[in-house]
Amino acid sequence: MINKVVESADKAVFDIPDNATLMLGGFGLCGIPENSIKALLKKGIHGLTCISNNAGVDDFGIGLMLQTRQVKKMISSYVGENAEFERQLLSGELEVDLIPQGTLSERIRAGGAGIPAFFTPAGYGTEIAEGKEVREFDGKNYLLESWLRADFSLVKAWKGDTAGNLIYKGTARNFNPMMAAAGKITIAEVEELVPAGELDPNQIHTPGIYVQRIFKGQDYEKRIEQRTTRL
Amino acid sequence: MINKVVESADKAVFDIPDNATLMLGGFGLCGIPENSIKALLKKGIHGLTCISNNAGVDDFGIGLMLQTRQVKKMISSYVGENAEFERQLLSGELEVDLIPQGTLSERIRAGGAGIPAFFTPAGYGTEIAEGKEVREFDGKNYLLESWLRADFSLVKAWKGDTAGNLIYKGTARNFNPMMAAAGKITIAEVEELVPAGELDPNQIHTPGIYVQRIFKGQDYEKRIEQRTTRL
Amino acid sequence: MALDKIGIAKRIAQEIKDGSYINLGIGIPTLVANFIPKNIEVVLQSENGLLGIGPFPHEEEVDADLINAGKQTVTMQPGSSLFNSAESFAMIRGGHVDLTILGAMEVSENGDIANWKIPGKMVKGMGGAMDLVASADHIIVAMQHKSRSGQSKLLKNCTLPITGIKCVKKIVTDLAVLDILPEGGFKLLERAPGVSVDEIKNATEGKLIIEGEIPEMKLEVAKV
Amino acid sequence: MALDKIGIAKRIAQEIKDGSYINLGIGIPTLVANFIPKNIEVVLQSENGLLGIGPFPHEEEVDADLINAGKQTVTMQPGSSLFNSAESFAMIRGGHVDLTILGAMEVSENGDIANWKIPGKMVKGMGGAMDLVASADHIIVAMQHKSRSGQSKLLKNCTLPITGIKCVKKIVTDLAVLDILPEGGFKLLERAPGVSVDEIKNATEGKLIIEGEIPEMKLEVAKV
Repeated sequence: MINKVVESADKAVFDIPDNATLMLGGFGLCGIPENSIKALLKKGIHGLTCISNNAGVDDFGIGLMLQTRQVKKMISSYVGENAEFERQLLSGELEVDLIPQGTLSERIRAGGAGIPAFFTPAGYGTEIAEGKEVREFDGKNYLLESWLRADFSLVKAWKGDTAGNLIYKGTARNFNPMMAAAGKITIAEVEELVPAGELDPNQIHTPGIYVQRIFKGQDYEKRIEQRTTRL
Repeated sequence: MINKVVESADKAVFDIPDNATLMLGGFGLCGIPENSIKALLKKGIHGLTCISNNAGVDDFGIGLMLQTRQVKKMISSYVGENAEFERQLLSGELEVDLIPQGTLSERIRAGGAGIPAFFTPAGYGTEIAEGKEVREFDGKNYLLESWLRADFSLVKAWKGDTAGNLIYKGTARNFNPMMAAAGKITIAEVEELVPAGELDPNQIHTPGIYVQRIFKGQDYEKRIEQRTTRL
Repeated sequence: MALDKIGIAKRIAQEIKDGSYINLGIGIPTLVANFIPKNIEVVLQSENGLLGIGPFPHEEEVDADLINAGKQTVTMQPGSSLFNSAESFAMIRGGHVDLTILGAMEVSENGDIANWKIPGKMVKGMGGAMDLVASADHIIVAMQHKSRSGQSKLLKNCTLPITGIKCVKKIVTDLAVLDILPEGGFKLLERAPGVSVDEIKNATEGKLIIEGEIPEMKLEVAKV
Repeated sequence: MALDKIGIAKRIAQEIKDGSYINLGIGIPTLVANFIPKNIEVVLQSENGLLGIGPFPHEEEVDADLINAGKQTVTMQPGSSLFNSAESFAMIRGGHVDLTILGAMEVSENGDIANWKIPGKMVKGMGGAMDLVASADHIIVAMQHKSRSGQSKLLKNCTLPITGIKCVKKIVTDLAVLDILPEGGFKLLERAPGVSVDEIKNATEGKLIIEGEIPEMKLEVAKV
């Protein structure tokens, strides 16, 4: 199998240019590419369009890239757990495109799957339907939505192998598999990196064909937004 | 979790009526619902529309239901490894709708996913494009294709649990997961049936929500069409 | 007396059918899980990719990789399954989830719902709400009957930007249980204990349909 | 002398780039796998749900649950992955497979391909062929230059029902290697050993473009 391993996050993101369109996996702070985000902070590129379900918090996740003003536009379903985000949005420094979560995940899936457009009921009759084609099927109305693709996708998995195969853990899977398929270049960071052949082919969540670079991430913080316990 | 176990194939298919639309998993003879097919033979219902990538061989798989003239129509991507099939087709006893394999699998996926229609490039400019809407995206032409759904889906998995969760093995997965989601009633047969909680939630291929009935299949023959070996 | 949030959650729990798959929104809907009768088995779906949400974890069980749609740490029930976000919404959009319970800021008499945006306030996004309301066969809304300033939230037409149209079938408020009829109108089914029909009338701006005697809710569900 | 099937497969194997993902059709394309140089690593995709097809199994390894798109029993290479048919065609349609090699009954000078149906004969279906030809960025066709009755199969226009339009970029036949130019026309690149340009001219009905000296193919690839 083709070896896709790079040494570090810095080497993985080396060619991401200013004004790139990125996809970043994760739901809230769960399953986000912590190492790649740090490498982008260090690299200091600007004008990024980030497609990600959420925008992190002030001091973690994509929120860090907002602090450094590296993000020009967010495409998300839910944002603003995050004061700096709110400030930039209200001041017009940041563009935001809000998309229903199911439509967002399906548009990304469509991007990876070569489906340029599909019909979905979400948002029919609401303001997000403005300017969109409406069609009725079996007596119900649907909106036509188009695919989303990215120059680079940054995903985070639990285990990965040198051929780029990925296995996620728990609900940290979320948007990562679709984004892996929808990026022209997909960079995967993993907690555990093993030689090709060690993962069970039947348990792979993201086949290696979708991953161009893979590296072992370090110092995962895995911050919890709502630590909720019972006695 | 909700217990979905039924005792036998006969009990699982008890309410499938004449003229039902069925989906049957499998690619060639690999991953086909052997037990459910036998139960349908025994039940003797007729006028069935069968959505399945292939139509079995003369004496195995859906081919058995052709011998007994239970099938009115096949919706498939590749057929005719099968003399009786050919005879019925040429004599007009059997209707056949041939669909590109990727379009077929995506139409079934769309059926389960609540996507009534989507655009795909397959078949543009060919005779299967006749009567279909064509649209250009980024300079390439695509056909609009609609979802497929079934009254009953008959799928075969390797392991399953009492909550209806399924794990497939090898390339026996093929169409089974999409069909499980696209059936109004989905009947799963498995080689090994375990209590809910024994399968790793991270390794489930078909979440139990898609499966209404599950049973432990018996006497799997797993016939091989092209046994090819090396020395 | 008007119900508190717990009361609303308890009343909604009575609507839950054995063997159903349910998506619970954030807020009061999440509380409903606590009042599902012991003899009823349901599976809770979390749109971030989990079927079979269990109780909140004990401190030592907390796993950052296992959260619900409200970003709270959770556990899994035996028989759970994990999947990606596209699969999760395929499940929702495909009509596989039997019941969706969510909060609302306004509901109109034809079943429109507004629960994602207040003009002039920071817009945080619709999350999965638009997908849920456009897809679900059966939606129950948990809400206060009136705003803090005393305005009715059960309206002829929503004044806020809507999340979905003609989708709400049943509403449980602090004052009443109501169905939304296919032809439009809030049909009053039950009153909160001690709340009069007149009180409900005064609190409902949209068309209220009252037929015969309106019984009081029964809330004697064993607390779990 | 015209190439045999092995010869065509050997010549196609020279087109394969290190690190590529390849879908091989049934027939001659399947043979190509045997002639990929040892120093080149590729991953073979099987559209029934496998990335990383290995060699045919030894008798005792045969697994009915592990077959290729030709329904032959196979094995898996280390680093393989298994997936469902929708994912497999998502991979194909999404342009993730770098190279598709397939057979054809006819190819036209503008890159149309016909390989699924002969009027008057039993129609078995297109399988995955229409998806593959409509989606692949790079398609190489392996075919005989002429039919058994001596008719050219490299035509101005296909006479058989087509599988896809304007998709073929390169053809390897028993007589020649040819590119199909974006503006149309078969550009002759190489001759089979001992085959003359005139022989290829006579065997090609479509527009044949011949520029300068046409070299002979080199086929001295180590057999595996």
